[in-house]
Amino acid sequence: MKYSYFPGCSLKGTGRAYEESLLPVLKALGVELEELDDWNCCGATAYMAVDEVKACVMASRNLAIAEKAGHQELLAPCSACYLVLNKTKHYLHESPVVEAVVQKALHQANLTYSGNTPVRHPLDVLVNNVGIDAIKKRVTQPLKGLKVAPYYGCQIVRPYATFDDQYNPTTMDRLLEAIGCTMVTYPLKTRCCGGSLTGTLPEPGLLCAYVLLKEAIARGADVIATVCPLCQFNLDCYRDKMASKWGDETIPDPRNPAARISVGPQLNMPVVYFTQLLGLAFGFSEKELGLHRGFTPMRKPACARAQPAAA
Amino acid sequence: MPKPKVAFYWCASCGGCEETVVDLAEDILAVVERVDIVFWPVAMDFKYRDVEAMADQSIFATLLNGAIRSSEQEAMAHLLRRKSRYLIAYGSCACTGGIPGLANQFSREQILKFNYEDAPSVVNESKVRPQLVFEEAGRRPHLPELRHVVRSLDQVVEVDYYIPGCPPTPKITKAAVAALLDGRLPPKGAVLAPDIALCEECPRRDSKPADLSFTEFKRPHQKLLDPAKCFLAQGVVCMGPATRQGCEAQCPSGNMPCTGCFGGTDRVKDQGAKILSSLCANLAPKEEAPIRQLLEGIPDPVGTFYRYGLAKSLLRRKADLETPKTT
Amino acid sequence: MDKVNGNHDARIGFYVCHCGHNIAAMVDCTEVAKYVGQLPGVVLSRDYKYMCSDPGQELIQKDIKEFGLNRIVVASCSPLLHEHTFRSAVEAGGLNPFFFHMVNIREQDSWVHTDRAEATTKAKALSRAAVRRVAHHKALEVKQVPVQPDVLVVGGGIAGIHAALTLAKAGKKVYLVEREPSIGGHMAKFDKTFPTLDCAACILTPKMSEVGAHKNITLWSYSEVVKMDGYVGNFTVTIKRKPRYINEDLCTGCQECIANCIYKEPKFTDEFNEGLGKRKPVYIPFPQATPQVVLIDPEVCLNFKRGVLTDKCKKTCVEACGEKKAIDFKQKEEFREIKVGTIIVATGFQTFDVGRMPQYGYGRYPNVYTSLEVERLVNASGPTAGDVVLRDGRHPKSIGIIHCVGSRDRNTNRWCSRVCCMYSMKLAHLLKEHTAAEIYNFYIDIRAAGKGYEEFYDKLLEEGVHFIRGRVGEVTDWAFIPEEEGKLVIRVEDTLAGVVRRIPVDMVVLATGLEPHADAQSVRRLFNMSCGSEGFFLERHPKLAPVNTFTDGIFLAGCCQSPKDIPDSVAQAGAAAAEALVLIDKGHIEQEPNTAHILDDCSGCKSCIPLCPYTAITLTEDGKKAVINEALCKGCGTCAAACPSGSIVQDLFDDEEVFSEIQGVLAYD
Amino acid sequence: MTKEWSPRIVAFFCNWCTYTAADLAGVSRMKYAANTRTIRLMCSGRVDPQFILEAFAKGADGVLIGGCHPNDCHYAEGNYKMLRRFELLRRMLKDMGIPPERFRLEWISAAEGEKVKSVINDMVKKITALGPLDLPGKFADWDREMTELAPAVESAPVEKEVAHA
Repeated sequence: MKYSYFPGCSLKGTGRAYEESLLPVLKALGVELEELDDWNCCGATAYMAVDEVKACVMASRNLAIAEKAGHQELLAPCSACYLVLNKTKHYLHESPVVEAVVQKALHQANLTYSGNTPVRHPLDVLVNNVGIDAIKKRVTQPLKGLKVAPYYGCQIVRPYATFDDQYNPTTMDRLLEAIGCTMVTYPLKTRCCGGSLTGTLPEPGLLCAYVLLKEAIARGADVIATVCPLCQFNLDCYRDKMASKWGDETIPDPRNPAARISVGPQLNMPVVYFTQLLGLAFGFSEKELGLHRGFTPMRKPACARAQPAAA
Repeated sequence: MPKPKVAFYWCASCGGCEETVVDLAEDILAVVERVDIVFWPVAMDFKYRDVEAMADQSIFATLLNGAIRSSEQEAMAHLLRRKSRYLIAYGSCACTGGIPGLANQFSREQILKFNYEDAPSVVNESKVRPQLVFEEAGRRPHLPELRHVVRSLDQVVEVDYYIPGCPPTPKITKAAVAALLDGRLPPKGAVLAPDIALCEECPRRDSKPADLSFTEFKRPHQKLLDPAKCFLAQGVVCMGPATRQGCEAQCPSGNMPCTGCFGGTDRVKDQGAKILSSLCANLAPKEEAPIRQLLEGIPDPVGTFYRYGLAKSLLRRKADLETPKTT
Repeated sequence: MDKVNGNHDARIGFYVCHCGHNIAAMVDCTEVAKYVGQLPGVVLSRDYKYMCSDPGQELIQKDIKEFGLNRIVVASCSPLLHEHTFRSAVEAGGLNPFFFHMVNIREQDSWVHTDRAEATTKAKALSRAAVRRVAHHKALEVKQVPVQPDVLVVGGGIAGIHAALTLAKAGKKVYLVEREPSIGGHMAKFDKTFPTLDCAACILTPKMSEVGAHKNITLWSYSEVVKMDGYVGNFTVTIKRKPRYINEDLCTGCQECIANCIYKEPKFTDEFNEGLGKRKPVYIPFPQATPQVVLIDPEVCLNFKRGVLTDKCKKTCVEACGEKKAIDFKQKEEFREIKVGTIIVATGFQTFDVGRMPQYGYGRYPNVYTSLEVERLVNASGPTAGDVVLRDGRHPKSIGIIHCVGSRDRNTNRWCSRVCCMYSMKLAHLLKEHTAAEIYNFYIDIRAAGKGYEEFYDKLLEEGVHFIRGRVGEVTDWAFIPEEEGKLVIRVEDTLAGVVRRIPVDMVVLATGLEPHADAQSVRRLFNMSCGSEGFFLERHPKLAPVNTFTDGIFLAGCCQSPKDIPDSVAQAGAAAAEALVLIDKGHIEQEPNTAHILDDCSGCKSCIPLCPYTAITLTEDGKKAVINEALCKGCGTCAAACPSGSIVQDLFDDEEVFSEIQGVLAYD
Repeated sequence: MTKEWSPRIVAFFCNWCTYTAADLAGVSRMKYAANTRTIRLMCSGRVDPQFILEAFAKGADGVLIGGCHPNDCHYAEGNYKMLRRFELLRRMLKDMGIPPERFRLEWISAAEGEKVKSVINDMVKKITALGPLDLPGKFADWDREMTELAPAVESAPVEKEVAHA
């Protein structure tokens, strides 16, 4: 299995832990990646908001390069990249106008794009190409009893539900169950993390992120698993602000419904990439997986330290 | 009273039709007795000018065989039309273009190039082609010009009757001539052969099952043919159902399927379309892929369904060939 | 050797219809009339405002006499609509009705084109073709075929029941076939009916027992139609009777067997109660079931193992049945073949599968219910005897009813199911009555078009039921504020107030829409009908033939044709019955004379014989020629198209008619 | 053809599905190209290949056949019979220089008014791109090579010396 790989800016920056964990995990599963030569911004962030067509041009340059690279499908781990690249494909098929502009622009760069390179998400590839069973086989240290809140974010299922259910995605649940985790019921799987509001309108932005953490606590999760650098960032980086705002709110104690606990102390729950959890189960160290990079670093759970794990 | 004058002429054809006249054997004497053959190049020496000299309409009947594909043949067609009371298209080529009509799948250039340059048996470094006129020892002989399109006789001049067949059988020829001489004439334009398809007189008819559906097509050389069984029942294309009878089923009797030389019935505009319709409707499969696969057994539908009738078919000629410039 | 030669003594009259502006707006009718007027054979050419009107038809009749016309062409709407009208007019004018041809310049010209010049050119071409064609028309005779007086009604819901009773009362023999063990359909599950709130059982069960008792009705429940052959007036239908392991003739409905079943307590999912109740392996779907005959579920009965008889059970039921000997474990499915002249299809609908909208949490949150479940929950004869108790044992203090679940939604079904608004309000009323809970309706629009419907809506507003205009985004159990803890939260944009609301409730009711049965397609094929794009059976004409199908003699009633409320279903059932009666009482049907026949020139090549799906073509005894049995021929013309020697002629569509039409549409002006 | 050329398509529609669908398109006031000339037959099985060749020979730029979907034929199997003819006929037309785009078979059910519209528009688009077929015009061009000879014959042309007659 070989894929073109489009890291996008996040995985080289704030989200490098994602790349650091994704690469070894895929390698361990025999999935080869070939980073796109001379890739550029996917076109997300402000571009889409300012000028969609220009954003499409940016995106399609990457698609064109991928197509030129030949044979392979394009792997885009960052949710924003994944969405913009897919959206561009849709626009190119649906709107002759957009297509004309894009082709013209590409032509200037001696590139062409047929609009056919499939854009894939790691979750999709892991579940539908690698397969749960192959992953189970690779587990050396199952994360028995680790309670995980699966948080998918909005962009990989909206507006296009390409490989999972739009309202109740389950691919990550199935993956993490396969490596021994216990998934808590988490009704906010695809709710907004605050996006870039946290930067522009902190009030509502923070609230979005806080609600997600609070519900994970209420459901008794040990850790939140995410697939998106921005989600991870929003949930991970503002805990102090949240604590000062809502720290003394109380919720029912998940371990004892009769009692109530206050949210503040619980807020420092690790928020990690699902690939990091896979990595742990595959026996990689916290460091190899960039787990130390989180504001709330995650330690390898006791169950996973026991060597070697009984399958 | 003077005997009626009769003429035979030969255009683009193999000569088989002339053979039939000879095949009348002793019967030919009976004919010769009753008529006065005024023009028959294949058998006796005549010159064009002899025909030219004749009075218009002075020939009672001309049996013209062969398709029209050269200026000379065309000219003779007009000439004989003018000189004859009855002009009869004799044989498949004259009736419907015949085998030469298959040339309508190619342009004149393609034909000349192949025949004078590319054909395996040809040695012609200097790529000589026949010229319409050429100088030789002070003489300027003319050669007929090859037309772009092969035509049946009635596409060139008006025809009174049709005697089909490749060649027509002595039987229908005799019957036709007799009918003419005795003045028992059917309406103008009639085909002088029974207007019922061949199957009726085919000895194999009853061996065809009533629920036949095709699962394979084979060409006669690809299979050992049962001498008694309907060819269609053996998966071999037979034009009989779409072909006018009168040949006494000679091919089937010789263990060869009918190839359709007598042409379609009066009720049919396009013999090929009709046999295609009936064969295909009776295929076994229902999905595109298997249907296509089964139909690969008929590699050349045009050559199979229009072997004698292409020139006179609804489409006449391959549509995308370059159109002749007016000469 | 062109075989198509014109008929030179044709005296053709041509009429082009303005159809008010419908045609005239896009086609220059006077221009068309002028053009056709100068075509060979045309004696007279007129344009007229409404050809189908009486004056229009009289005009034709007058002209036939006055100008000695012997062929008529009318260019107007689709022949499927008015061909018959004009043929009758032509006949009334003293001509054979088939010396007529119709040109469709409305549905397939003026209504679908935007360039007047092009539309007019097209109208000319089509008219020119018709004029050429009609010259070849032959005088034909309409064949009359007797109609079998018996009727088959498929589906025993309220529509099927009403149709069957109507026909039975008219003295016709009716076969009523129902797939379920009892007739009654969805209506039997309802508690009350809107807007009058009279109890569904009270108005339905008398009709059900009347069906069971009526001497003219043969009721086959737990049975399915598996095959239909033939044509209007003469259908042959095969019906499969599934084994219920009870001899219907011997069972008295005493239900002793149920009482004495080896299972002391009911423990199997009760379909009739939407899984909210339990039943035994031997059971009767509901107290008023018709026929009053129990049945045994071989999947769970101890005497079977996964449907296969083992004879391992003590058979206490058999003892209980005693002398009646009604229980027959060896019963096999049976096939019955019946002959009927007409068929009424009333196969109903299925409710939308809420699993397709996971955002509403059905199955994930126990206190989310479908409307049909609630019908049983509030029903006095339901599993809880009318006590609205939630799956977690609580009684709801607040209830949210979400409208348009699986209706008016691009992602699921686009159509309005017509009944949900009203039954949601009915349930709101009943729930309030039963629980005194706060009730919220979440709606897109309130559709209360019907007698007394709007008034019912007003009544509910007065009762204090809340109405929030907005499509619900999700039903979730995450609490944003302590007040929401332990509740179901309905998140919705209130489009009147322009705010997003979170409304915590104890119980959610999903007003599921109506959709075609999963097997609608196979039923459609079975009866040779068409389906609309949404999958409901297609009526012949939306306005003028709403209960007819494209297959003569087969009629539609109830929700299989489109979502309907009870009054509409009953009305349509009556209409369908009336349509059937028309055919039966007339005693015969007239067959379009478009059958094929074989000429003497046939060579007996047999190519056509296997082509006929109706085995209408056979070989003469001497095997020399093929012959067509015109009684069996349906007039598709496939054989004519395939006859290699052109020896088969299809009347109304013979070669020279079609050829002249082809030449006509293509001839340059 | 003095005015600007646009394709002329002869359409053979079966009475039960495609013709009804075309009526539906009308009732729904859909708009599509005015290039088709529909001929109504009871079943696509009635479409005699002769009709198709005749249409081309008489000047059609394209021929469209509309029938019921597989398994939906009002006459059980007429549509299959057409499908089988179509497969070979299309190949034969190709051999005769008539490209496949000009000859089309579509399954259109009574409910698919939208499909009538899209199919016709699409076919018009494709055939417009191909340009005219115009067999009648071609026949005339082909036969022009004879025109000047016929009269010539009147004045005995054969006086000139002709090699091997």
